[in-house]
Amino acid sequence: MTAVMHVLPYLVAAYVFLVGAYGLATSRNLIHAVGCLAVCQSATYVLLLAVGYRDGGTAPVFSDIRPGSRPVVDPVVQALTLTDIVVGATVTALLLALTVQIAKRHGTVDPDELRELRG
Amino acid sequence: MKTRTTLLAVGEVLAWWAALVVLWLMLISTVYTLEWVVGACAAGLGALVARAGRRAAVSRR
Amino acid sequence: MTDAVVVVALLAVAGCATAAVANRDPARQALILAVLGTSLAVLFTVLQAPDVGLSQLAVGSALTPLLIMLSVRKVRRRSAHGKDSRQ
Amino acid sequence: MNGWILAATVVLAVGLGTTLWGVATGPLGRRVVAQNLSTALVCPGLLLLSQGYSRTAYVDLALLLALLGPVGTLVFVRLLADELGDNPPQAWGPTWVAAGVGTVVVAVLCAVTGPGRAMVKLLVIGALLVGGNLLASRALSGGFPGVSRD
Amino acid sequence: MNPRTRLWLVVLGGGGLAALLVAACLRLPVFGGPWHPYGDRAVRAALARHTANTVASVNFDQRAFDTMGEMTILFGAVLGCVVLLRQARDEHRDPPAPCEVAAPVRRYALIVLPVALVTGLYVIAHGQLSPGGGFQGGVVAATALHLMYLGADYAALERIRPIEAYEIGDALSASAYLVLGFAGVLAGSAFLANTLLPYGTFNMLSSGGTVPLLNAAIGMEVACAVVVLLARFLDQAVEIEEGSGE
Repeated sequence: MTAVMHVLPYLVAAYVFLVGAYGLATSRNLIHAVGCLAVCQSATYVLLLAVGYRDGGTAPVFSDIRPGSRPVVDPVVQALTLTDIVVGATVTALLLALTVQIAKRHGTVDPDELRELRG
Repeated sequence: MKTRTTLLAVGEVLAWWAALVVLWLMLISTVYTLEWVVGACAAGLGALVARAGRRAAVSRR
Repeated sequence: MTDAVVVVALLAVAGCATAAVANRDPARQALILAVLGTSLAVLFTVLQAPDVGLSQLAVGSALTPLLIMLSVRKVRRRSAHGKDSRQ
Repeated sequence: MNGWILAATVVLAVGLGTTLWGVATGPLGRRVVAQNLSTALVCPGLLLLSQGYSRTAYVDLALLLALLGPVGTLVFVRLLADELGDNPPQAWGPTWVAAGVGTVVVAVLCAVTGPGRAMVKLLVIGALLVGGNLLASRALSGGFPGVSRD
Repeated sequence: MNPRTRLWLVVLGGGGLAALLVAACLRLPVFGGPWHPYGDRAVRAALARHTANTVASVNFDQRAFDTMGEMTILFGAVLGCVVLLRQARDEHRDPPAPCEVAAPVRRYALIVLPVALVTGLYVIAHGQLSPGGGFQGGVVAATALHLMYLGADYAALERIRPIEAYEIGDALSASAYLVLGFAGVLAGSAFLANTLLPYGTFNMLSSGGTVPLLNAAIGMEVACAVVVLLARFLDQAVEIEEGSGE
């Protein structure tokens, strides 16, 4: 159990990333592709927080506990993940805006049909 | 008539303000002066938005 | 044994990710992404990152679904309109 | 490991497992119901986790979920109104079960916390959670007579 | 490239990537290990500056410059969406027919709107103490306003949301962050250095030097940015129609 537990979060992060990438490559709808990209991004959150976890640790927030009374997990990766989520949300919004614009200009959101239009 | 409307409006905002200050006091863990000031400001904003929202929702009917 | 809850959250995230990719209709995918956001928030809580969990809840439970559903609505209306004018 | 975390594990495993199955398969109406139930069941789980880690600061997560979860469901109810209008989903059994779980968890935690501001905060969360989810469920099932959909 | 070749390419590339990722996972430090040198130093630095929430200290003090980059990305993305989703010359605005919403939903929205707004402000104000901060609270406050769309209709939302004010607020709060950074330079230390204000009493709203101010600036920036962003999407989805409005 422990040996599996030592790598399981990393493997889940890798799996989520690969599943998202597969969906991105085979998507037939740009809005669905944006959703798959959001899935890929969630893999990075899982990986970052898994790196910073400490067994028996608690959150590095001292509003309700005395500093030093309990071991705490790594705050640096948490701050990185926070930035990651903000950037992820803005990327989703920007890509959805691009998709809406493509739908207006070309009348379709299927990447294959779009390729035919251009060719 | 005009005074009555104004009184009602002020009453509505004050009621919301009081309720939201109480909510703020329930959310926080320790109470001190700065907390009261910040909470009162936030509740004031919330009360104004509450009244504006209610008016915007019913004005069309 | 505290690991049990971590494992549950990890499996929920992996399952939601698979389902989000497998459902090709954007509206259905948006529903699964909302659940994915909630399970990510649970995972962040059990990994002792409440700050990150809060921002995931704020973004994932209402903002991302709203953005996706509004885009879906616009694209659908656009294509319905396009079909009408083509006929 | 303590009893609170064990209870949270059970609630989260059952809640997330069933709602994931519900949201990934079946007709659209059932999926929206499952999305609503996922917030209704995860929120008590978060409250139990906060008690299990003995960190009162974690309660804010449950507060935010209780506020925003029903809002997310209302987004879907509003923007999927055309698809849901034909045969609105009825799922009162699971809805009441989820509401019951929420009520029981909040009641138990209130009893443990004892009277004070923290208890009122828990009650606020409970009221928002149960009220919001019952309302979202009712809006979903088209239970409000005399409403014309756009 | 036909779909079949593409699928093979995806499988091949994905398989190779999967093998590399698994190999990397096996060599990473074990999950839950006790060795976190950067984390321990960050916690010590945060406590030395009387900031109870270490994550906020990392975001707004130790890595405040990175947060400025993040804010710039958000600002740029909102600008991009505003440009992409503007009303084109061949489109016109068609105010949507008023939508009847069930009375209980409207009442719920009108009650929860101020509650959610105050909760968002609470999360922003306590960012340096308890979990939360400008980003989380800003999104909650902005989402709260959109309950007007869910509980009434788009016209009601537009009535309580003058969009120009939010565009100005977005720019103002972004520059407030920069001004606070330059105040550090003028005070004789570095850009965004937390040496301007006294550190205050631990676990009070006024603790942490410039952290609460930067936090509030980010909170306002995020709230305004999300409102502007959603306004553009709502305009497109609800109001703007094809054709030049004959």
